[in-house]
Order: sequence, then C-alpha cells, then structure tokens
Amino acid sequence: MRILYFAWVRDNIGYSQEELSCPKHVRTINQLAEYLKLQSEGHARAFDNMNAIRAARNQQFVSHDTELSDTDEVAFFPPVTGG
Amino acid sequence: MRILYFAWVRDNIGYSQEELSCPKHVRTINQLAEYLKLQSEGHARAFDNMNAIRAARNQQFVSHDTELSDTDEVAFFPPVTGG
Amino acid sequence: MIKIRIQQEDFDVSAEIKSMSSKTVGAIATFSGVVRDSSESNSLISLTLEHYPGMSEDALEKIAAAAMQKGSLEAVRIIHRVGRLLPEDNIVFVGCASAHRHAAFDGCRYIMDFLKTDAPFWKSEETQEGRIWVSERKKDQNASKSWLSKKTKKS
Amino acid sequence: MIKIRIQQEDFDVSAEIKSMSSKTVGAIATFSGVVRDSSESNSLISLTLEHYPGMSEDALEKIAAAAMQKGSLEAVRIIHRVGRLLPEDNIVFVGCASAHRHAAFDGCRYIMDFLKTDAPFWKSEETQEGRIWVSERKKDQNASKSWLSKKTKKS
Repeated sequence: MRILYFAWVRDNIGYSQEELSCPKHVRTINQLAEYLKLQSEGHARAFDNMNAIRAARNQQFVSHDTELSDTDEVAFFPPVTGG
Repeated sequence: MRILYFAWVRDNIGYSQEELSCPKHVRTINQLAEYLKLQSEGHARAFDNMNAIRAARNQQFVSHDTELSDTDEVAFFPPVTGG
Repeated sequence: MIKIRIQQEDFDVSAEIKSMSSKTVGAIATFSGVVRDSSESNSLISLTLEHYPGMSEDALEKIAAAAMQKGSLEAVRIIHRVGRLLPEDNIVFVGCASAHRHAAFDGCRYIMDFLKTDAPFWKSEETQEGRIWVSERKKDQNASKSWLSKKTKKS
Repeated sequence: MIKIRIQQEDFDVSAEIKSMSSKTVGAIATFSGVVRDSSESNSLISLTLEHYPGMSEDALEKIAAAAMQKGSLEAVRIIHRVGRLLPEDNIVFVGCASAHRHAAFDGCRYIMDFLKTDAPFWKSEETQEGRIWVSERKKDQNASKSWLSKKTKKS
C-alpha cells in the first residue's frame, strides 16, 4: 500500500510518502491510522486527533470507515484550505 | 425649458434637443408630452404611447406626474437597455 | 474607491484588476459584458450604444456608491463603452474588490442588476434588415427589484 | 469548454477572458483570489500553497464539469497557483462565460465555493513568528453545502 502525507500531517511524520504492507486486521482508514500511530512518535502526533484528519483513497475523498485494499493509494491530510 | 430626446424618441422627432417656453397650463411631464405632441407629426408619433416613455428632470428619473419649472432640463427616452 | 468611465475605447481587465489591488484586498470579482452575434431577430452586424451624458455618469456613480455601502467593498470600477461596437467587442466592465469573496461577487451582481435598469444607456442593433432599438427586458426589471427585499450575504 | 491549470506562474486575466470569448458569449464573470497582508494572527511575509498532484487536477475538473452542467456555461477556466507567494500575488483564477450574466455569476460562485472545500490544496503562512498552517473555515463548509439545497438561478 502506498501512503501519502500532506501539510502538517507530513510535517509531523517527517516525510511525504511510504510503502507498506499492512497486517490482515488493518482493513479501514481508521484502522490504518491506528496502525500507523505505532510506527513513530511523529505518526502518533499526526494521527492523535482523527477529527482533524481527512483521507483519500485512490485520489477520492473517503470517510474514515472506508475499506482498503493493498493496491490502494491512501493519503492523509488536514481539511483543505485552497482558493 | 430645455428638452432632450434619446434613442427612438429622438429618431421620431428628428432632432435631439430643443428650447421652449411652455404655456402656463403645462405643469407636469404628462402635460408637457401632450403639448409637445401638437408640435409635429414626429412628436405625435414619439409620445403616442406614454407607457413606453421614461422621463428625467434635471438628470434624475421622475414619474410622469412630476411638476416642472421653466428652468428645468427635461429628457424623454425609452426604457434603458445598457449593460 | 470608486472609478467610473464612459468611453468609446476598449478596456483592459488586467489593468483594472491591478488598479483595484491592495494589501487588504483578497478577492476581486469582475464582469465583462460582450456583444453577441445574435440580435433580437437576426444575425447582428453591429451594436450602437447611446447615453445621456452627465446623467449616465451620475447614475453609475450612484449605483457604485450604493454597492460600496451595501457590502464591504474596498474598490469599485465601472466602465461603459458607447458608440458603434462589433460582435465579440466589450460593452461594459464591472469590478469589485473586497477582503472576502462573497462581498465581491454580490457587489458585481448588484451593480450589473441596477445598471440594466437605472443607467441611461440605449442599444440599437444593426442587422441585414436595418436598425432596431433593443427593447427593455422584464427579467432585468425583476433582477434589480429583487435586491430591495434581499439581505446582503456577508462572507 | 473547460480548461484547468495548476502552476507556479502568475496568470493574465485579460488573456483568459479572451480565450473564453465567442460569438455566443455575452457575459464573462471572473474571480481572482489574492494574497492579503494579514495572516490569521500576524502580518504576513509569504503564503505557500501545496497540493496533491493528480488529485487536485481531477478535483478541479470535477467542480468545473458540475458547474457547466448546473448552469448554461459556454466556457470555464480554473487556474490555481502553487508554491511560495507574496502579499498581493494572485492565488486563484476562476472564469465563467455564458450567453447571460446570471449563469456566469452563479458559475464563478459555485466553483469558488466548492474549490474551498473539495480541492486538495493547503496554505501555510509565514510570519515573523514562524510558519503556521491555515485552518479550515467553517463558513466555507457552509457555503458549499448551501448549493445542495439551492436551485440554480436562470438568467
């Protein structure tokens, strides 16, 4: 699975993307975030408050209970502030 | 009194302005139009349907029952179509 | 700040936008009215704009001032061309600058709605069949009346 | 026709308007978003725009297509700048061309409202105190939600 980070999510984690294979029990966006929190202090900070996090699967906004597959591109970021 | 004509009102009358002194009984925009209708066939055509005519006194839109004085600048024209 | 111009010459939207910019302006909305190919009846050769000099400037100033007062606008521009114009020529420009976008959009729309009913300009169209005066549009009357009952959206 | 661009370079509004003109276009509404001097807290030194390449283009295409379908627009342009910008620099341009003005205004407003909530761009502000990420604005959420219940005005 390819995972991308943007804005302060990336600043906390320290890099903008990573590739990883998740354990079988990690099936949704929320479960992926919980799993990522174990990776580093930066990840833990980034995913501390999931209400402040938005996610995309294959470049479409998705809700946190969306199921994932291992070939997905998943992105985590704050609410958008463009325009 | 200075009287100005615009758009098809002017086309009917054949010129764009005239100066005239009205008889005492001509006191409102409507009465002025009635009086002007007697001046020529063109005037009569221009003021045939007063519902199609708008007026300004001293460069402000006014209703047809507005009273006039001899020093006023009065203008007659169709509804505006700019923009 | 308000600037009004009535002129034969064309205008440059980029230059107008630049002239409205400042450190407190975050949003600039513009409107350009353009001569269309089709007249009320037929294919259009030209459009001629006539106005009531003196009254037309005053009317535009008054509309711009009302827009400024209604919304929180930092700058307003109105340029109305007069004379003979061809298809695709610009007719009118309105620009509104504000800190926020809703005020800028509302300002442009307000000015265009009232310009259509309260500014002494008249259009005549030249087609193969000759020259006709454009007649007033009921929906323009309704558009400007709608503001009397509508509250301004704040951004 | 829709054209979307995401770029570091500035844009020229006059050129964009020209590219939207045609014989059936009578109304062109534009919006320019500009960097203001003031940040959420302090005087602003610079603003940096980041985006999610690929997804950001798709999101803008989708918003433009929805605007086209909603109103009767003949052309839509969206340009979003990315990278480091200074006060008074342009951030975003939206242009909508239509036969009539109400559709053009509605199109611009619709696109800006959804761009603020549905396009993956993020702003960070540099001030004397350092760099902060701009937080989402509740009123932007409300502005885009309001379209779901609102009927499009026809001109």
